[in-house]
Amino acid sequence: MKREEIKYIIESVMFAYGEPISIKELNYIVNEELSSKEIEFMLNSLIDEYKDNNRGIQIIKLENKYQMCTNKDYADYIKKVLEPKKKKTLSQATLETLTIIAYKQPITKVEIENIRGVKCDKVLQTLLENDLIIEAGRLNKIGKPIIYRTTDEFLKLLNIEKLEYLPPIEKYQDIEVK
Amino acid sequence: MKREEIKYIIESVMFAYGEPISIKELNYIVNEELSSKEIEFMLNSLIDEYKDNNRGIQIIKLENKYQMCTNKDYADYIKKVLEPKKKKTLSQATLETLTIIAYKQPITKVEIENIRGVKCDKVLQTLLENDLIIEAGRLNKIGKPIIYRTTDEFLKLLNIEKLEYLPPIEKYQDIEVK
Amino acid sequence: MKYNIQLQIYEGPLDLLYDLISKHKIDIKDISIIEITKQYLHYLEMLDKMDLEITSEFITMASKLLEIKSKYLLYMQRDEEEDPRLELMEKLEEYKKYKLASQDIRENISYINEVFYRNKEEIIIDDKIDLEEISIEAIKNILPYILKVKSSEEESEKDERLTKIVRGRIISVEEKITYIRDVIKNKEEVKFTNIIENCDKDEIIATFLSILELIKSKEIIVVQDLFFDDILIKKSSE
Repeated sequence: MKREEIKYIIESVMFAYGEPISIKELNYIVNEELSSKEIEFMLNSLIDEYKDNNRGIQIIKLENKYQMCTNKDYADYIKKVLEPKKKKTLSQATLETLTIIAYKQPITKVEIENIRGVKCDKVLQTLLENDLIIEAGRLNKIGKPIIYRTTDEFLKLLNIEKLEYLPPIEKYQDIEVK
Repeated sequence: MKREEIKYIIESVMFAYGEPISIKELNYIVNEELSSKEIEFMLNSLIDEYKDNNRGIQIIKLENKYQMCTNKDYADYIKKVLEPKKKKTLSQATLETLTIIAYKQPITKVEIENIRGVKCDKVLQTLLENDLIIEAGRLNKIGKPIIYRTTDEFLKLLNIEKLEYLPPIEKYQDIEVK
Repeated sequence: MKYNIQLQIYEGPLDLLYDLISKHKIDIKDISIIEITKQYLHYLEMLDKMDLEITSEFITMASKLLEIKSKYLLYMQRDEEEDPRLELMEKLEEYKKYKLASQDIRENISYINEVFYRNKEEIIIDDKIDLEEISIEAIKNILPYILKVKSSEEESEKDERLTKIVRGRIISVEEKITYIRDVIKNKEEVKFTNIIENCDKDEIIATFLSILELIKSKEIIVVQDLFFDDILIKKSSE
Protein backbone atom coordinates (compact mmCIF):
# COMPACT_ATOMS: atom_id res chain seq x y z
CA MET A 1 0.00 0.00 0.00
CA LYS A 2 1.34 3.39 -0.96
CA ARG A 3 1.49 6.17 1.59
CA GLU A 4 -0.81 8.42 -0.42
CA GLU A 5 -3.36 5.65 -0.52
CA ILE A 6 -3.37 5.32 3.26
CA LYS A 7 -3.99 9.04 3.53
CA TYR A 8 -6.98 8.84 1.24
CA ILE A 9 -8.42 5.76 2.87
CA ILE A 10 -8.38 7.74 6.11
CA GLU A 11 -10.07 10.59 4.27
CA SER A 12 -12.87 8.41 2.94
CA VAL A 13 -13.48 6.70 6.28
CA MET A 14 -13.62 9.98 8.19
CA PHE A 15 -15.98 11.45 5.61
CA ALA A 16 -18.41 8.55 5.70
CA TYR A 17 -18.27 7.92 9.43
CA GLY A 18 -18.66 11.55 10.47
CA GLU A 19 -18.12 10.85 14.17
CA PRO A 20 -14.91 11.29 16.13
CA ILE A 21 -12.49 8.42 15.59
CA SER A 22 -9.21 7.43 17.24
CA ILE A 23 -5.82 6.59 15.71
CA LYS A 24 -6.16 3.09 17.04
CA GLU A 25 -9.45 2.60 15.27
CA LEU A 26 -8.12 4.04 12.04
CA ASN A 27 -5.17 1.68 12.35
CA TYR A 28 -7.50 -1.28 12.63
CA ILE A 29 -9.51 -0.13 9.61
CA VAL A 30 -6.62 0.70 7.30
CA ASN A 31 -4.15 -2.03 8.02
CA GLU A 32 -3.36 -3.70 11.27
CA GLU A 33 0.14 -4.50 10.22
CA LEU A 34 1.10 -0.86 10.11
CA SER A 35 2.13 0.88 13.29
CA SER A 36 -0.03 3.47 15.00
CA LYS A 37 2.80 5.91 14.49
CA GLU A 38 2.57 5.49 10.76
CA ILE A 39 -1.20 6.07 10.73
CA GLU A 40 -0.76 9.12 12.92
CA PHE A 41 1.84 10.44 10.52
CA MET A 42 -0.43 10.07 7.52
CA LEU A 43 -3.38 11.56 9.37
CA ASN A 44 -1.27 14.56 10.35
CA SER A 45 -0.15 15.02 6.81
CA LEU A 46 -3.83 15.07 5.75
CA ILE A 47 -4.66 17.56 8.51
CA ASP A 48 -1.81 19.83 7.42
CA GLU A 49 -2.81 19.62 3.79
CA TYR A 50 -6.31 20.79 4.67
CA LYS A 51 -5.01 23.50 6.96
CA ASP A 52 -2.24 24.88 4.78
CA ASN A 53 -4.54 25.40 1.83
CA ASN A 54 -7.37 26.68 4.02
CA ARG A 55 -9.61 24.09 2.42
CA GLY A 56 -13.35 23.80 2.91
CA ILE A 57 -12.94 20.63 4.96
CA GLN A 58 -10.80 20.50 8.10
CA ILE A 59 -9.99 17.84 10.67
CA ILE A 60 -10.14 18.77 14.33
CA LYS A 61 -8.80 16.90 17.33
CA LEU A 62 -11.08 16.32 20.29
CA GLU A 63 -9.42 14.64 23.26
CA ASN A 64 -7.70 11.73 21.55
CA LYS A 65 -10.10 11.50 18.66
CA TYR A 66 -10.31 13.17 15.30
CA GLN A 67 -13.31 14.44 13.38
CA MET A 68 -13.92 15.95 9.96
CA CYS A 69 -15.74 19.26 9.89
CA THR A 70 -16.14 22.38 7.76
CA ASN A 71 -13.72 25.28 7.84
CA LYS A 72 -15.11 27.97 10.12
CA ASP A 73 -13.95 30.70 7.73
CA TYR A 74 -16.74 29.62 5.42
CA ALA A 75 -19.45 29.45 8.07
CA ASP A 76 -21.51 32.23 6.53
CA TYR A 77 -21.84 30.35 3.24
CA ILE A 78 -22.78 27.15 4.97
CA LYS A 79 -25.49 28.88 6.96
CA LYS A 80 -26.97 29.98 3.66
CA VAL A 81 -27.16 26.45 2.30
CA LEU A 82 -28.47 24.82 5.42
CA GLU A 83 -31.39 27.21 5.55
CA PRO A 84 -34.13 24.60 5.30
CA LYS A 85 -36.98 24.78 2.83
CA LYS A 86 -39.35 22.97 5.09
CA LYS A 87 -38.76 24.22 8.59
CA LYS A 88 -39.13 21.90 11.51
CA THR A 89 -39.73 22.92 15.06
CA LEU A 90 -37.58 21.44 17.78
CA SER A 91 -40.64 19.70 19.18
CA GLN A 92 -41.34 17.91 15.90
CA ALA A 93 -37.75 16.80 15.50
CA THR A 94 -37.69 15.72 19.14
CA LEU A 95 -40.85 13.69 18.83
CA GLU A 96 -39.56 11.93 15.72
CA THR A 97 -36.25 11.06 17.32
CA LEU A 98 -37.86 10.03 20.58
CA THR A 99 -40.28 7.73 18.79
CA ILE A 100 -37.46 6.02 16.93
CA ILE A 101 -35.52 5.50 20.15
CA ALA A 102 -38.62 4.25 21.96
CA TYR A 103 -39.28 1.53 19.42
CA LYS A 104 -35.77 0.60 18.41
CA GLN A 105 -33.89 0.89 21.68
CA PRO A 106 -31.09 0.24 22.40
CA ILE A 107 -29.98 2.33 19.45
CA THR A 108 -26.93 4.39 18.48
CA LYS A 109 -26.82 7.91 17.08
CA VAL A 110 -25.63 6.72 13.67
CA GLU A 111 -28.58 4.34 13.45
CA ILE A 112 -31.03 7.09 14.36
CA GLU A 113 -29.46 9.40 11.80
CA ASN A 114 -29.72 6.78 9.10
CA ILE A 115 -33.41 6.42 9.76
CA ARG A 116 -34.06 10.16 9.89
CA GLY A 117 -31.62 11.07 7.11
CA VAL A 118 -30.24 14.03 9.05
CA LYS A 119 -27.68 14.57 11.79
CA CYS A 120 -29.31 14.41 15.20
CA ASP A 121 -26.74 15.80 17.64
CA LYS A 122 -28.80 18.76 18.71
CA VAL A 123 -32.01 16.86 19.19
CA LEU A 124 -30.28 14.14 21.22
CA GLN A 125 -28.78 16.85 23.41
CA THR A 126 -32.24 18.28 24.08
CA LEU A 127 -33.66 14.86 24.86
CA LEU A 128 -30.83 14.14 27.29
CA GLU A 129 -31.25 17.50 29.01
CA ASN A 130 -34.93 16.83 29.50
CA ASP A 131 -34.22 13.37 30.93
CA LEU A 132 -36.33 11.72 28.26
CA ILE A 133 -33.45 9.49 27.16
CA ILE A 134 -30.25 8.27 28.79
CA GLU A 135 -26.92 7.06 27.61
CA ALA A 136 -27.17 3.37 28.41
CA GLY A 137 -23.63 2.23 27.71
CA ARG A 138 -21.48 1.85 24.67
CA LEU A 139 -21.29 -0.64 21.84
CA ASN A 140 -18.10 -2.58 21.57
CA LYS A 141 -17.30 -1.56 18.05
CA ILE A 142 -15.42 1.18 16.26
CA GLY A 143 -15.99 4.57 17.80
CA LYS A 144 -17.50 2.85 20.85
CA PRO A 145 -20.81 4.45 19.98
CA ILE A 146 -23.11 5.45 22.80
CA ILE A 147 -26.38 3.58 22.93
CA TYR A 148 -29.55 5.36 23.92
CA ARG A 149 -32.66 4.26 25.76
CA THR A 150 -35.79 6.05 26.88
CA THR A 151 -36.27 6.80 30.59
CA ASP A 152 -39.00 6.46 33.20
CA GLU A 153 -39.49 10.18 32.72
CA PHE A 154 -40.52 9.41 29.16
CA LEU A 155 -43.08 6.86 30.34
CA LYS A 156 -44.43 9.38 32.83
CA LEU A 157 -44.80 11.98 30.14
CA LEU A 158 -46.82 9.55 28.07
CA ASN A 159 -48.76 8.38 31.07
CA ILE A 160 -47.94 4.76 30.51
CA GLU A 161 -46.46 2.19 32.80
CA LYS A 162 -44.34 0.16 30.44
CA LEU A 163 -42.86 0.41 26.98
CA GLU A 164 -45.11 -2.46 25.93
CA TYR A 165 -48.05 -0.09 26.25
CA LEU A 166 -46.81 1.97 23.34
CA PRO A 167 -49.08 1.70 20.31
CA PRO A 168 -48.35 -1.67 18.69
CA ILE A 169 -46.32 -1.47 15.56
CA GLU A 170 -47.78 -4.51 13.81
CA LYS A 171 -50.80 -2.39 13.07
CA TYR A 172 -48.83 -0.51 10.49
CA GLN A 173 -48.31 -3.16 7.89
CA ASP A 174 -45.28 -1.56 6.37
CA ILE A 175 -43.29 -1.45 9.53
CA GLU A 176 -40.85 -3.94 10.82
CA VAL A 177 -38.89 -3.35 13.92
CA LYS A 178 -36.10 -5.65 14.79
CA MET B 1 -12.35 36.64 -3.78
CA LYS B 2 -9.53 34.43 -5.00
CA ARG B 3 -10.28 31.52 -7.26
CA GLU B 4 -8.87 29.01 -4.81
CA GLU B 5 -11.14 30.38 -2.15
CA ILE B 6 -14.22 29.84 -4.30
CA LYS B 7 -13.19 26.26 -4.83
CA TYR B 8 -12.89 25.65 -1.12
CA ILE B 9 -16.12 27.43 -0.29
CA ILE B 10 -17.79 25.01 -2.70
CA GLU B 11 -15.99 22.18 -0.93
CA SER B 12 -17.24 23.21 2.49
CA VAL B 13 -20.77 23.81 1.30
CA MET B 14 -21.02 20.43 -0.42
CA PHE B 15 -19.60 18.71 2.64
CA ALA B 16 -22.10 20.32 5.00
CA TYR B 17 -25.08 19.99 2.69
CA GLY B 18 -24.57 16.33 1.91
CA GLU B 19 -27.34 16.18 -0.67
CA PRO B 20 -27.22 16.79 -4.43
CA ILE B 21 -26.84 20.49 -5.26
CA SER B 22 -26.98 22.40 -8.56
CA ILE B 23 -24.57 24.95 -10.03
CA LYS B 24 -27.29 27.54 -9.76
CA GLU B 25 -27.67 26.93 -6.03
CA LEU B 26 -23.90 27.01 -5.53
CA ASN B 27 -23.77 30.24 -7.47
CA TYR B 28 -26.37 31.77 -5.21
CA ILE B 29 -24.52 30.64 -2.10
CA VAL B 30 -20.99 31.56 -3.09
CA ASN B 31 -21.45 34.85 -4.83
CA GLU B 32 -24.27 36.01 -6.99
CA GLU B 33 -22.08 38.39 -8.88
CA LEU B 34 -20.05 35.60 -10.40
CA SER B 35 -21.30 33.82 -13.48
CA SER B 36 -22.55 30.25 -13.43
CA LYS B 37 -19.78 29.40 -15.86
CA GLU B 38 -17.19 30.51 -13.35
CA ILE B 39 -18.73 28.42 -10.57
CA GLU B 40 -18.91 25.44 -12.89
CA PHE B 41 -15.26 25.89 -13.78
CA MET B 42 -14.18 25.92 -10.13
CA LEU B 43 -16.36 22.97 -9.29
CA ASN B 44 -14.90 21.00 -12.17
CA SER B 45 -11.42 21.84 -11.03
CA LEU B 46 -12.31 20.49 -7.58
CA ILE B 47 -13.82 17.34 -9.11
CA ASP B 48 -10.66 16.77 -11.18
CA GLU B 49 -8.43 17.33 -8.19
CA TYR B 50 -10.29 14.61 -6.28
CA LYS B 51 -10.33 12.28 -9.22
CA ASP B 52 -6.74 12.70 -10.39
CA ASN B 53 -5.35 11.90 -6.97
CA ASN B 54 -7.87 9.12 -6.37
CA ARG B 55 -8.76 10.83 -3.13
CA GLY B 56 -11.06 9.41 -0.46
CA ILE B 57 -13.74 11.94 -1.27
CA GLN B 58 -15.22 12.24 -4.74
CA ILE B 59 -17.97 14.32 -6.33
CA ILE B 60 -20.52 12.60 -8.56
CA LYS B 61 -22.75 14.24 -11.10
CA LEU B 62 -26.41 13.33 -11.35
CA GLU B 63 -28.22 15.09 -14.19
CA ASN B 64 -27.58 18.72 -13.34
CA LYS B 65 -26.72 18.21 -9.70
CA TYR B 66 -23.58 17.31 -7.83
CA GLN B 67 -23.07 15.34 -4.64
CA MET B 68 -20.09 14.55 -2.45
CA CYS B 69 -19.50 10.88 -1.71
CA THR B 70 -16.74 8.43 -0.90
CA ASN B 71 -14.43 6.85 -3.45
CA LYS B 72 -15.72 3.39 -4.23
CA ASP B 73 -12.17 2.03 -4.33
CA TYR B 74 -12.12 2.38 -0.56
CA ALA B 75 -15.54 0.83 0.06
CA ASP B 76 -14.08 -2.21 1.80
CA TYR B 77 -12.43 -0.06 4.44
CA ILE B 78 -15.54 1.98 5.08
CA LYS B 79 -17.59 -1.17 5.44
CA LYS B 80 -15.49 -2.01 8.47
CA VAL B 81 -17.11 0.96 10.22
CA LEU B 82 -20.47 1.35 8.51
CA GLU B 83 -23.06 -1.07 7.25
CA PRO B 84 -23.62 -0.44 3.55
CA LYS B 85 -27.21 0.32 2.74
CA LYS B 86 -28.60 -2.62 0.88
CA LYS B 87 -30.84 -1.66 -1.93
CA LYS B 88 -34.05 -3.43 -2.32
CA THR B 89 -34.48 -6.03 -5.01
CA LEU B 90 -37.29 -4.88 -7.22
CA SER B 91 -40.08 -7.15 -8.35
CA GLN B 92 -40.74 -7.61 -12.05
CA ALA B 93 -43.84 -5.40 -11.90
CA THR B 94 -41.96 -2.64 -10.11
CA LEU B 95 -39.06 -2.85 -12.51
CA GLU B 96 -41.29 -2.73 -15.60
CA THR B 97 -43.11 0.31 -14.30
CA LEU B 98 -39.85 2.03 -13.40
CA THR B 99 -38.50 1.33 -16.88
CA ILE B 100 -41.57 2.81 -18.55
CA ILE B 101 -41.31 5.94 -16.39
CA ALA B 102 -37.58 6.25 -17.07
CA TYR B 103 -38.08 6.23 -20.83
CA LYS B 104 -41.36 8.07 -21.16
CA GLN B 105 -41.17 10.68 -18.44
CA PRO B 106 -43.04 12.85 -17.71
CA ILE B 107 -45.82 10.28 -17.71
CA THR B 108 -49.18 9.77 -16.00
CA LYS B 109 -50.51 6.67 -14.30
CA VAL B 110 -53.06 6.05 -17.04
CA GLU B 111 -50.36 6.11 -19.70
CA ILE B 112 -48.29 3.59 -17.74
CA GLU B 113 -51.31 1.36 -17.25
CA ASN B 114 -52.05 1.49 -20.96
CA ILE B 115 -48.63 0.13 -21.76
CA ARG B 116 -48.64 -2.53 -19.04
CA GLY B 117 -52.28 -3.49 -19.35
CA VAL B 118 -52.73 -3.63 -15.56
CA LYS B 119 -53.38 -1.27 -12.67
CA CYS B 120 -50.22 0.22 -11.22
CA ASP B 121 -51.27 2.01 -8.01
CA LYS B 122 -49.46 -0.28 -5.63
CA VAL B 123 -46.28 -0.41 -7.70
CA LEU B 124 -46.20 3.39 -7.99
CA GLN B 125 -46.54 3.58 -4.21
CA THR B 126 -43.53 1.31 -3.77
CA LEU B 127 -41.48 3.38 -6.20
CA LEU B 128 -42.45 6.62 -4.47
CA GLU B 129 -41.61 5.23 -1.04
CA ASN B 130 -38.21 4.19 -2.28
CA ASP B 131 -37.55 7.63 -3.75
CA LEU B 132 -37.05 6.14 -7.20
CA ILE B 133 -39.76 8.33 -8.68
CA ILE B 134 -41.44 11.59 -7.67
CA GLU B 135 -44.71 13.28 -8.39
CA ALA B 136 -43.57 16.08 -10.67
CA GLY B 137 -46.73 18.13 -10.92
CA ARG B 138 -50.06 17.63 -12.63
CA LEU B 139 -51.21 17.71 -16.22
CA ASN B 140 -53.50 20.55 -17.09
CA LYS B 141 -56.31 18.39 -18.38
CA ILE B 142 -59.43 16.74 -17.03
CA GLY B 143 -58.81 15.11 -13.68
CA LYS B 144 -55.48 16.95 -13.38
CA PRO B 145 -53.55 13.67 -13.44
CA ILE B 146 -50.27 13.48 -11.54
CA ILE B 147 -47.17 13.16 -13.68
CA TYR B 148 -44.23 11.04 -12.61
CA ARG B 149 -40.50 11.34 -13.14
CA THR B 150 -37.51 9.31 -12.02
CA THR B 151 -35.18 10.75 -9.35
CA ASP B 152 -31.46 11.07 -8.66
CA GLU B 153 -31.88 7.98 -6.51
CA PHE B 154 -32.80 6.08 -9.69
CA LEU B 155 -29.61 7.25 -11.40
CA LYS B 156 -27.61 6.16 -8.38
CA LEU B 157 -29.28 2.75 -8.45
CA LEU B 158 -28.08 2.29 -12.01
CA ASN B 159 -24.76 3.98 -11.46
CA ILE B 160 -25.33 6.37 -14.34
CA GLU B 161 -24.94 10.11 -14.53
CA LYS B 162 -27.79 11.01 -16.84
CA LEU B 163 -30.95 9.51 -18.25
CA GLU B 164 -29.44 9.81 -21.71
CA TYR B 165 -27.04 7.05 -20.76
CA LEU B 166 -29.85 4.52 -20.74
CA PRO B 167 -29.70 2.40 -23.89
CA PRO B 168 -32.01 3.95 -26.52
CA ILE B 169 -35.43 2.33 -26.40
CA GLU B 170 -35.42 1.79 -30.17
CA LYS B 171 -32.73 -0.79 -29.52
CA TYR B 172 -35.41 -3.13 -28.24
CA GLN B 173 -37.76 -2.59 -31.15
CA ASP B 174 -36.23 -5.11 -33.49
CA ILE B 175 -35.02 -7.70 -31.06
CA GLU B 176 -36.56 -11.06 -31.84
CA VAL B 177 -38.58 -12.34 -28.95
CA LYS B 178 -36.71 -15.18 -27.37
CA MET C 1 -54.88 -35.55 -3.81
CA LYS C 2 -53.89 -32.53 -5.80
CA TYR C 3 -50.49 -32.30 -7.37
CA ASN C 4 -48.58 -29.20 -6.69
CA ILE C 5 -48.41 -27.70 -10.13
CA GLN C 6 -46.11 -24.77 -10.52
CA LEU C 7 -48.19 -22.25 -12.35
CA GLN C 8 -46.42 -19.18 -13.53
CA ILE C 9 -47.98 -15.98 -12.32
CA TYR C 10 -48.13 -13.16 -14.83
CA GLU C 11 -48.08 -9.44 -14.23
CA GLY C 12 -51.08 -8.96 -16.45
CA PRO C 13 -52.71 -10.07 -19.70
CA LEU C 14 -49.99 -8.50 -21.84
CA ASP C 15 -47.30 -10.24 -19.84
CA LEU C 16 -49.09 -13.55 -20.41
CA LEU C 17 -49.56 -12.94 -24.14
CA TYR C 18 -45.95 -11.90 -24.45
CA ASP C 19 -44.82 -15.10 -22.79
CA LEU C 20 -47.03 -17.27 -25.03
CA ILE C 21 -45.61 -15.55 -28.07
CA SER C 22 -42.04 -16.00 -26.95
CA LYS C 23 -42.51 -19.62 -25.94
CA HIS C 24 -43.98 -20.52 -29.28
CA LYS C 25 -41.75 -18.26 -31.33
CA ILE C 26 -44.69 -16.49 -32.87
CA ASP C 27 -43.99 -13.31 -34.76
CA ILE C 28 -45.82 -10.38 -33.17
CA LYS C 29 -46.17 -8.82 -36.60
CA ASP C 30 -48.11 -11.81 -37.87
CA ILE C 31 -49.74 -13.17 -34.79
CA SER C 32 -51.80 -16.33 -35.12
CA ILE C 33 -54.84 -15.00 -33.37
CA ILE C 34 -56.61 -18.34 -33.29
CA GLU C 35 -53.72 -20.15 -31.69
CA ILE C 36 -52.92 -17.41 -29.21
CA THR C 37 -56.54 -17.09 -28.13
CA LYS C 38 -56.72 -20.83 -27.56
CA GLN C 39 -53.63 -20.83 -25.40
CA TYR C 40 -54.65 -17.73 -23.50
CA LEU C 41 -57.99 -19.26 -22.59
CA HIS C 42 -56.28 -22.50 -21.67
CA TYR C 43 -54.13 -20.64 -19.15
CA LEU C 44 -57.15 -18.94 -17.61
CA GLU C 45 -58.80 -22.34 -17.24
CA MET C 46 -55.79 -23.69 -15.40
CA LEU C 47 -55.88 -20.70 -13.08
CA ASP C 48 -59.49 -21.45 -12.42
CA LYS C 49 -58.72 -25.07 -11.59
CA MET C 50 -56.04 -23.94 -9.20
CA ASP C 51 -58.61 -21.78 -7.49
CA LEU C 52 -56.68 -18.65 -8.16
CA GLU C 53 -58.80 -15.65 -8.66
CA ILE C 54 -58.59 -14.25 -12.15
CA THR C 55 -58.58 -10.48 -12.22
CA SER C 56 -60.87 -8.48 -14.43
CA GLU C 57 -57.98 -7.41 -16.62
CA PHE C 58 -57.39 -10.99 -17.71
CA ILE C 59 -61.05 -11.48 -18.48
CA THR C 60 -61.32 -8.25 -20.44
CA MET C 61 -58.41 -9.36 -22.56
CA ALA C 62 -60.02 -12.77 -23.12
CA SER C 63 -63.16 -11.20 -24.52
CA LYS C 64 -61.08 -8.84 -26.60
CA LEU C 65 -59.15 -11.75 -28.07
CA LEU C 66 -62.37 -13.55 -28.96
CA GLU C 67 -63.66 -10.41 -30.60
CA ILE C 68 -60.49 -9.97 -32.63
CA LYS C 69 -60.60 -13.63 -33.55
CA SER C 70 -64.12 -13.45 -34.97
CA LYS C 71 -63.39 -10.21 -36.80
CA TYR C 72 -60.27 -11.78 -38.19
CA LEU C 73 -62.14 -14.72 -39.65
CA LEU C 74 -64.35 -12.27 -41.52
CA TYR C 75 -61.38 -10.19 -42.53
CA MET C 76 -59.73 -13.24 -44.12
CA GLN C 77 -62.63 -13.57 -46.52
CA ARG C 78 -62.93 -9.94 -47.48
CA ASP C 79 -59.78 -7.97 -47.81
CA GLU C 80 -60.43 -4.29 -47.80
CA GLU C 81 -60.81 -3.64 -44.06
CA GLU C 82 -58.03 -2.94 -41.62
CA ASP C 83 -56.45 -5.98 -40.05
CA PRO C 84 -58.31 -6.41 -36.72
CA ARG C 85 -55.14 -7.72 -35.11
CA LEU C 86 -53.34 -4.44 -35.64
CA GLU C 87 -54.15 -2.75 -32.34
CA LEU C 88 -53.17 -5.79 -30.29
CA MET C 89 -49.96 -6.24 -32.25
CA GLU C 90 -49.02 -2.62 -31.66
CA LYS C 91 -49.72 -2.92 -27.96
CA LEU C 92 -47.60 -6.03 -27.73
CA GLU C 93 -44.77 -4.39 -29.66
CA GLU C 94 -44.85 -1.46 -27.27
CA TYR C 95 -44.96 -3.72 -24.21
CA LYS C 96 -42.11 -5.81 -25.57
CA LYS C 97 -39.78 -2.82 -25.76
CA TYR C 98 -40.17 -1.97 -22.09
CA LYS C 99 -40.14 -5.57 -20.99
CA LEU C 100 -36.77 -6.09 -22.69
CA ALA C 101 -35.44 -2.74 -21.49
CA SER C 102 -36.40 -3.63 -17.93
CA GLN C 103 -34.34 -6.81 -18.18
CA ASP C 104 -31.29 -4.73 -19.08
CA ILE C 105 -32.02 -2.36 -16.25
CA ARG C 106 -32.28 -5.25 -13.81
CA GLU C 107 -28.83 -6.43 -14.84
CA ASN C 108 -27.34 -3.01 -14.39
CA ILE C 109 -28.72 -2.28 -10.96
CA SER C 110 -26.11 -2.20 -8.24
CA TYR C 111 -27.89 -3.62 -5.26
CA ILE C 112 -25.27 -2.82 -2.69
CA ASN C 113 -24.00 0.63 -2.18
CA GLU C 114 -20.28 0.94 -2.70
CA VAL C 115 -20.46 4.66 -2.22
CA PHE C 116 -21.25 6.42 1.02
CA TYR C 117 -22.76 9.84 1.59
CA ARG C 118 -23.11 12.19 4.50
CA ASN C 119 -26.27 13.12 6.31
CA LYS C 120 -27.19 16.74 6.32
CA GLU C 121 -27.15 18.84 9.46
CA GLU C 122 -30.65 19.40 10.81
CA ILE C 123 -31.62 23.03 11.17
CA ILE C 124 -34.42 23.76 13.54
CA ILE C 125 -36.30 27.02 13.78
CA ASP C 126 -36.78 27.34 17.54
CA ASP C 127 -34.82 26.43 20.64
CA LYS C 128 -37.47 25.12 22.95
CA ILE C 129 -39.34 21.89 23.09
CA ASP C 130 -42.91 21.78 24.13
CA LEU C 131 -43.32 18.66 26.22
CA GLU C 132 -47.06 18.88 25.79
CA GLU C 133 -46.58 17.94 22.16
CA ILE C 134 -45.22 14.57 23.17
CA SER C 135 -48.06 12.15 23.74
CA ILE C 136 -49.21 8.68 22.76
CA GLU C 137 -51.55 10.31 20.29
CA ALA C 138 -48.71 12.24 18.65
CA ILE C 139 -46.57 9.10 18.47
CA LYS C 140 -49.41 7.20 16.83
CA ASN C 141 -49.66 9.92 14.22
CA ILE C 142 -46.06 9.94 13.16
CA LEU C 143 -45.40 6.23 13.56
CA PRO C 144 -46.35 5.12 10.06
CA TYR C 145 -44.45 8.02 8.57
CA ILE C 146 -41.20 7.56 10.45
CA LEU C 147 -40.63 3.87 10.45
CA LYS C 148 -41.82 3.41 6.91
CA VAL C 149 -38.78 5.18 5.58
CA LYS C 150 -36.56 2.31 6.49
CA SER C 151 -38.46 -0.88 6.66
CA SER C 152 -41.28 -0.78 4.16
CA GLU C 153 -38.83 -1.74 1.48
CA GLU C 154 -38.53 -5.46 2.04
CA GLU C 155 -42.08 -5.69 3.26
CA SER C 156 -43.84 -4.16 0.32
CA GLU C 157 -42.29 -6.52 -2.13
CA LYS C 158 -43.36 -9.48 -0.08
CA ASP C 159 -46.83 -8.00 0.06
CA GLU C 160 -46.94 -7.66 -3.66
CA ARG C 161 -46.08 -11.29 -4.24
CA LEU C 162 -48.57 -12.47 -1.71
CA THR C 163 -51.42 -10.49 -3.15
CA LYS C 164 -50.55 -11.82 -6.53
CA ILE C 165 -50.81 -15.39 -5.41
CA VAL C 166 -53.70 -15.06 -3.04
CA ARG C 167 -55.40 -12.05 -4.56
CA GLY C 168 -57.64 -11.59 -1.63
CA ARG C 169 -57.79 -11.14 2.05
CA ILE C 170 -55.08 -12.94 3.91
CA ILE C 171 -56.43 -14.73 6.92
CA SER C 172 -53.91 -15.48 9.59
CA VAL C 173 -54.08 -18.44 11.88
CA GLU C 174 -53.27 -16.10 14.77
CA GLU C 175 -56.39 -14.13 14.04
CA LYS C 176 -58.49 -17.26 14.15
CA ILE C 177 -56.87 -18.48 17.37
CA THR C 178 -57.86 -15.24 19.05
CA TYR C 179 -61.33 -15.59 17.64
CA ILE C 180 -61.79 -19.13 18.95
CA ARG C 181 -60.42 -18.18 22.36
CA ASP C 182 -63.01 -15.44 22.50
CA VAL C 183 -65.82 -17.78 21.54
CA ILE C 184 -65.02 -20.47 24.12
CA LYS C 185 -64.43 -17.95 26.84
CA ASN C 186 -68.16 -17.50 27.15
CA LYS C 187 -69.38 -20.93 26.11
CA GLU C 188 -68.41 -24.34 27.39
CA GLU C 189 -68.48 -25.87 23.95
CA VAL C 190 -69.03 -24.89 20.37
CA LYS C 191 -69.58 -26.73 17.10
CA PHE C 192 -67.03 -26.43 14.33
CA THR C 193 -69.77 -25.73 11.77
CA ASN C 194 -70.91 -22.81 13.90
CA ILE C 195 -67.58 -21.07 13.94
CA ILE C 196 -67.13 -21.44 10.20
CA GLU C 197 -70.50 -20.05 9.28
CA ASN C 198 -70.18 -17.55 6.43
CA CYS C 199 -66.50 -18.38 6.03
CA ASP C 200 -64.88 -18.94 2.68
CA LYS C 201 -62.50 -21.79 2.03
CA ASP C 202 -59.35 -19.96 3.11
CA GLU C 203 -60.95 -18.98 6.37
CA ILE C 204 -62.11 -22.52 7.04
CA ILE C 205 -58.58 -23.78 6.51
CA ALA C 206 -57.20 -21.10 8.83
CA THR C 207 -59.82 -21.98 11.43
CA PHE C 208 -58.97 -25.65 11.23
CA LEU C 209 -55.24 -24.96 11.57
CA SER C 210 -55.87 -22.73 14.56
CA ILE C 211 -57.86 -25.52 16.22
CA LEU C 212 -54.90 -27.85 15.76
CA GLU C 213 -52.69 -25.18 17.36
CA LEU C 214 -55.05 -24.81 20.32
CA ILE C 215 -55.16 -28.58 20.82
CA LYS C 216 -51.40 -28.65 20.83
CA SER C 217 -51.23 -25.90 23.42
CA LYS C 218 -53.85 -27.84 25.41
CA GLU C 219 -56.29 -24.96 25.49
CA ILE C 220 -59.09 -26.96 23.97
CA ILE C 221 -60.13 -30.55 23.38
CA VAL C 222 -62.17 -31.75 20.45
CA VAL C 223 -64.70 -34.50 20.21
CA GLN C 224 -66.01 -36.14 17.06
CA ASP C 225 -68.35 -39.10 17.39
CA LEU C 226 -68.38 -40.39 13.85
CA PHE C 227 -66.38 -39.71 10.73
CA PHE C 228 -67.72 -36.58 9.01
CA ASP C 229 -69.71 -35.77 12.10
CA ASP C 230 -69.56 -32.22 13.38
CA ILE C 231 -66.54 -31.50 15.52
CA LEU C 232 -67.28 -30.32 19.02
CA ILE C 233 -64.78 -27.90 20.51
CA LYS C 234 -64.55 -27.77 24.29
CA LYS C 235 -62.57 -25.69 26.66
CA SER C 236 -59.82 -27.79 28.17
CA SER C 237 -60.22 -28.37 31.88
CA GLU C 238 -56.49 -28.21 32.56
